[in-house]
Amino acid sequence: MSAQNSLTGRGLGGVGEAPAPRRSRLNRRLLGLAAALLALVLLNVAMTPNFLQLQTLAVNVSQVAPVVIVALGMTLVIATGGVDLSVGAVMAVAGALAPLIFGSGWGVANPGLGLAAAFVGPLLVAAACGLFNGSLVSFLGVQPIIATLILFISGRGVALVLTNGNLQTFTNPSFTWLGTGRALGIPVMGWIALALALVVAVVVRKTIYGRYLLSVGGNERAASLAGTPVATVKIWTYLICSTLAGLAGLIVVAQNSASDAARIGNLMELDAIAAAVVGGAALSGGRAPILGTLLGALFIQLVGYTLVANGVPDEATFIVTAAIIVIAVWLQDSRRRT
Amino acid sequence: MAESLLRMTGIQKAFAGVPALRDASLRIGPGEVHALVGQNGAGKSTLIKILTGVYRRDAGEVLWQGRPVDLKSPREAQGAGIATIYQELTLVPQRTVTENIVLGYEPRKPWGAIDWRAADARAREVLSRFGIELDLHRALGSYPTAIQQLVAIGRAASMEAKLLIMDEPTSSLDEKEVETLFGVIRGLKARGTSVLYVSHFLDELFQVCDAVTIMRDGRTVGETRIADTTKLDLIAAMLGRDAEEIRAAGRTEFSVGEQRAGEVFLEARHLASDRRLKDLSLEVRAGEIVGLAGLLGSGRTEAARAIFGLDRVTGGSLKVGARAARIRGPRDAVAAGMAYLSEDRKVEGIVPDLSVRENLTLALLPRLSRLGIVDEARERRVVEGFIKALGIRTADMDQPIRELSGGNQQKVLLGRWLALEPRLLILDEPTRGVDVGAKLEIQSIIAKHVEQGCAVLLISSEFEELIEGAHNIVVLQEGRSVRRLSNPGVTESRLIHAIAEQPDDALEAAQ
Amino acid sequence: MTASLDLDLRRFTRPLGGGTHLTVWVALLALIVLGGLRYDNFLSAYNISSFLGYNSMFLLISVGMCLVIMTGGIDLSVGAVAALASVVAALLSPDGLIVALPGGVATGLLVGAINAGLIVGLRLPPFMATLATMLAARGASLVVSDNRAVSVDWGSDFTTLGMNKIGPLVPWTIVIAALVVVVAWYVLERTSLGRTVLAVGGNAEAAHLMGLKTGRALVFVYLFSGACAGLAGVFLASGYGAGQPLEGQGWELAAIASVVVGGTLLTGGMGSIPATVAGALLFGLVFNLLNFENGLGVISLSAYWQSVIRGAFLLVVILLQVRLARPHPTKA
Amino acid sequence: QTLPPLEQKDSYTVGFAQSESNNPWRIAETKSFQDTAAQCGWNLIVTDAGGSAAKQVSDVDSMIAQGIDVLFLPPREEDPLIPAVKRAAAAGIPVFLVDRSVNPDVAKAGTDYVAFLGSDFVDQGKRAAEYMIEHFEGDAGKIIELEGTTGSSPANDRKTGFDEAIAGNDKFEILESRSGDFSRDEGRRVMETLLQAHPDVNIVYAHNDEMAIGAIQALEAAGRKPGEDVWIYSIDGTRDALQAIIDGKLEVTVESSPFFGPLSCDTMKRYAAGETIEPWVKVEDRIFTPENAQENLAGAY
Ligand SMILES: Nc1ncnc2c1ncn2[C@@H]1O[C@H](COP(=O)(O)OP(=O)(O)OP(=O)(O)O)[C@@H](O)[C@H]1O
Ligand SMILES: Nc1ncnc2c1ncn2[C@@H]1O[C@H](COP(=O)(O)OP(=O)(O)OP(=O)(O)O)[C@@H](O)[C@H]1O
Ligand SMILES: O[C@@H]1[C@@H](O)[C@H](O)OC[C@H]1O
Ligand SMILES: [Mg+2]
Ligand SMILES: [Mg+2]
Repeated sequence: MSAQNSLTGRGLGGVGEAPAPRRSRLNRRLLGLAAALLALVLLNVAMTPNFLQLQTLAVNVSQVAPVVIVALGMTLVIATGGVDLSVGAVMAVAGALAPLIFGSGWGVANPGLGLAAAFVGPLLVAAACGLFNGSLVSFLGVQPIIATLILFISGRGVALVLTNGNLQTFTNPSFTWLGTGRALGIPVMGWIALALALVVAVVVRKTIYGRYLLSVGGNERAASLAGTPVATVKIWTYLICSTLAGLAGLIVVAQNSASDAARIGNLMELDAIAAAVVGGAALSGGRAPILGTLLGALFIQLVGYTLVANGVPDEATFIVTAAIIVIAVWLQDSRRRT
Repeated sequence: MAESLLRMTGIQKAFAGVPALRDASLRIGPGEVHALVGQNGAGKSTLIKILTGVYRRDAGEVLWQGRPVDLKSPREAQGAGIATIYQELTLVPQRTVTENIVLGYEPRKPWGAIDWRAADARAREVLSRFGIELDLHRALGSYPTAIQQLVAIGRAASMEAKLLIMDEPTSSLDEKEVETLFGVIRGLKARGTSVLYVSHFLDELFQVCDAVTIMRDGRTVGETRIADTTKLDLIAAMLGRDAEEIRAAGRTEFSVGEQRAGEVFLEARHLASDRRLKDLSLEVRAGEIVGLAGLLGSGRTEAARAIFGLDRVTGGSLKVGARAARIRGPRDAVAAGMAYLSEDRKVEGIVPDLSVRENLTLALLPRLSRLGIVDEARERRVVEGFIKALGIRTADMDQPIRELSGGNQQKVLLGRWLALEPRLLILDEPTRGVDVGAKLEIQSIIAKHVEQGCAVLLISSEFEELIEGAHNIVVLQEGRSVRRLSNPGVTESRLIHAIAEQPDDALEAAQ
Repeated sequence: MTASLDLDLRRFTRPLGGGTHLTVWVALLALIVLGGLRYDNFLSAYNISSFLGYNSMFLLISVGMCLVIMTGGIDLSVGAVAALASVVAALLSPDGLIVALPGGVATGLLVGAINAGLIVGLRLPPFMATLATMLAARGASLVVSDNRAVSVDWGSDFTTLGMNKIGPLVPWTIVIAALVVVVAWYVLERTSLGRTVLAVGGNAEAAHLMGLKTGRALVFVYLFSGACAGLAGVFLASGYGAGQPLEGQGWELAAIASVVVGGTLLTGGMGSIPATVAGALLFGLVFNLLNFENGLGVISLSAYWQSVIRGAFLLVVILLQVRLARPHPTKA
Repeated sequence: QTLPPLEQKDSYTVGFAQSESNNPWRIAETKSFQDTAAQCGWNLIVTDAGGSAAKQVSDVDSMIAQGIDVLFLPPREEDPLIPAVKRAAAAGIPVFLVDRSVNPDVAKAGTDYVAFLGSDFVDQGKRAAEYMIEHFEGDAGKIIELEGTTGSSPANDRKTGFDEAIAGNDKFEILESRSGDFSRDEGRRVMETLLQAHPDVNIVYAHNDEMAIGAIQALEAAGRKPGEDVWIYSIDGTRDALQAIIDGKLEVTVESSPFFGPLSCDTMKRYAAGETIEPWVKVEDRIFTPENAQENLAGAY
């Protein structure tokens, strides 16, 4: 234990030998989560019929991908000490817009452009939602849960107004590919989610934005005094979160070949928060364990899959999920007494 | 000595495998004022927290009034008659002054409801012992650190304890308040209360303490009657050095050489802010240390905040580098070449969960990154350098800063600003809570930067530091700069006089 | 001069929750005046009493939530707990109010105790702990009710609680809710326990080091919130004739919004019960007003527009608060 | 207690207290009332309870306060809406229950409310089962049942009707029955998972068309052939479902019509004219099969 020595043998201003970097607390937590995930997989192998099939993987990936994408953004927001309740509503808005765009007269006349616009347009609108949330939080100092509650309440209403409340169904193979296409046997959106997770993880670790993010969440006043552009960082964070939610909305719509403004993204905020927190994020801010979020989402997904696949009744599913959340959060708890 | 009130022996404690206490002991007699000294990180606060049930000890024995005890929480400790003022302010900033004083011991009406009238009366009485009067219904957090510290002391002192523990109670107090505090301590002693007193101001110990325990690297390395020792011996024991070696060093590492000051870097004229600053005029030159002196609440911190763009400037003018500057916030200030080490380390300084490295480079980040990517290799080199240069005691640069002792946190924060190579360094109580050794180091680092042409605005409650360190001292009263004293030639009595004289006379003199 | 004026104003507004919480009262009053002027029968006894009856449930959970939030926590389980308690109360209703009422409240207390155990005992973050109990309570209510609404016994006296009024104007439920509000206010303002609640929210570590019984305060708020939700569930069963396992979805957010619009900070340490009451009534009133507006037939607002308007309304209240309640914006 | 009379006049203030607007069926129902309003002389007040029975009662209260002449109420649940029915009656407002009814032990047609207009959810489930029993060609039917929103009455009733109809029939076995929440997305997800666990499934019974479509998507994604190796039976009669029947992916959908506007207008006029209304004004639900899907496609919603 070189760490032990490092506290001794130092005179006035002495430094002593540089000890090996310690395994951080976060890593221990991640290992715990990974172990739990592995245990769950093994349990399924033993218990669940036909578990070891590529199709099982594909099903789980397709079900978890939108949650992962939203949870990535949510993790960033949580890292600032905030929370974004509006993600589900933003999904609905983006999801409602896409078919409106490529299904419009113009979109049908210019399929290529229409398709492009059906991606970009909704994402821009989603970004604008993030800008709105972020501005309320950072310029007006509104508490995040309330600031984002506004769009949580009215965002879905906007989506419903846009579609006049109708379920919009469509056939557009190029768009649907986003939700149903596969590469190497795995749904395309799974690859998208994975790629995004990597990008976000690198952003958090390596970029100045990532560092600012953690300092803003860790101690906003100190960060601000050190010249961190607090407002900008927060606005970008909400913007990123909303844009990712918009993307998830597009994916869900593509998956279903239908956009149901009343339903898309329902309760997504809770799923995303749960994934982030099970993954090790602290709601008080200052931590952004992206890999943890990924594992957390996978874990929750697999729990759900296990219960459904083994015929646990719906009512019991609620209770079992509750128990698992408790155990998962408890196991990785770092606040136990010293 | 008569039978001990408290006896701790063989105490050990490790955090995540890293030992903080290896073999600590402590013995306090009844009615004794006992000092506990040691370098930053020696384990003083940890020992206190073990005694009061904040942490559980790994090994060792605690005898309280002759009986072995195992206090499990601060509340149990209080129940046993131990009241504590912890090093980090432990009050509730959102709640009122009265509440913070009576919380947990509220006076009741016959039917059990809190008697707020009586509570206010008690609070007023407690505060009056320190000669301060506050709006009892204002949120405590709206008062400066020093006031909060006094409230914390007042609260603890009013608890009728057998042992009162004070972990660096004077770190943010001015001389006057320190005097008052000593009065209170003597009063307690006279009533038979023991006091455990932790401080880095060794001079203080000789004024009030009866005995002293010295700690080094988690061990108790000595215990003696205060009358049998000298400051030099204490320092030597704390550092584990020879007394002669220490004698070579001066009182402070500052010494005002002949003024080689360069051009004026900062010039404030009749500056006023929306806080408490009313009329501040001063100039700071490159290579010069300008001290700000004043009583508690005279607006020194506010002066720094206004200059750094933290408070809204409502009047007057500010020139930076000979040009009129509009500083709208810390970012502007940093861009203009300024750095500000604030007085409240915990609230405005450290980002607790981030590592020493990340804390140290927080302000420097833009310069360490290209296209938004942080050059970590370079970052590590920079941090390595500062850990060495400042003698920061940390397991490694990736240790969360919250796990460092207070003095070492302070050094990291100083490093944060020095790394910027600022042209003006604003230091608000830079050596608060820092041990003698580290203090000298910090002072010498500052001195070195000044030699290299850095301008420094130094706020300090320690006269010694100002007198020996500053080329010029600007005296503040009630938010106005009333006098400017130049070194050499400033003496403690002149300074005290300038600080305390009637505002009207002072203003006249300043005209 | 201004100082003394300030002081007088403060004294005057204190019973309403103090100056910073005043916005919500102003908004509430403004809406009532608007409704009274614009719509016939808006201020009729019928509308007032049914408004109060329905909103007594939200008042209860908002007040419970307020105490929880003051500690810096959150209770997401309230809606599901109300549903569970309504089912339990409905099942007990043949034995009369005297059994069903305590039964429902005890159900709430039980979940509150579990919350407290998870948060204080196992040290889980309140958000996750109560998210779990929200799921569990929902599952339990479905199990207990066998997946469907449970009819109350209309023959027993159980429904009198939810359906009877004192005179034409005052439902019993609002009287009880008001009593609970007063109790909460008293505990908060006049007892050591209440002050500890605020201290924990302000700085939990400091409160612990100050030797306060922080655990007890936390246990109390979650029990209280659970009991409030349980009582709301009893009101639900008694006032609507059935235990409803699926009711209460989104109630937690409504309660949080009421608390926050009342000026309480989610970070804990301060807040006001009277202002929370105003916040809860304010949100209820918006629904009521929208129904009346639709009745005017000038514009028929679709359900979707209604939710857009509700969000916009929340925005307006928040903007007002930002402008009025924070006269001294200071940086950093 | 007698029913409040309704005078004959040109224009009525009419309340329609919708229970929720989170699915196409509900939206079509509301629209049907709005479309009927002008021609029937209604000044229509619509509220939306957002899925909360208690809020629905409170909405009815605010309509009573506004002095409506007639109330059309699709009670979200059987028991919780009884107070609303009783209070409207007490205020002298005739109540017509639409598409769902209330607990007959507590409130009765002819005394508490005028009549119930609607179809029979139990019967819908039964008819889907009967069609399946008649047409299924395999030897053994292994069924996955996708239930509606847990605890909702259409979910409970459609399950009851279906399960009762196949009880005692050895040919059919329900492998698994779980909620898909009446939604396409959830229906698809549940089906995806159940399909992995029960690859031998050859029948899906969905409580509504949205879930049936979700199931079709799940089957296709897994390389199965709905309509060939898995037979799907459903309820509602939406446009997408009729199209799926035409495409050979869906066997049948039992109609559950949301178009209550005209029937309501008609019944109200009859009542105002003094007629005694039968307690249950039955909606004759059609059944859409490959034989008639094409011709009904144009009129579907
Ligand atoms: N909670 C903790 N987790 C990990 N390490 C800790 C913790 N608290 C203290 N330490 C370590 O224990 C050692 C002793 O710290 P302590 O705070 O007792 O020192 P101190 O003598 O009070 O110093 P100072 O004079 O700076 O206050 C330090 O090395 C510190 O880093
Ligand atoms: N004795 C006192 N009574 C009431 N308020 C006081 C007192 N002393 C200071 N204050 C408050 O302190 C604030 C100004 O203090 P400020 O921080 O400027 O003092 P300072 O000179 O920087 O002292 P410090 O060394 O403590 O930082 C004002 O808001 C004022 O209300
Ligand atoms: O058919 C269903 C309808 O009866 C129910 O009320 O809502 C969902 C619909 O699909
Ligand atoms: Mg210490
Ligand atoms: Mg100061």
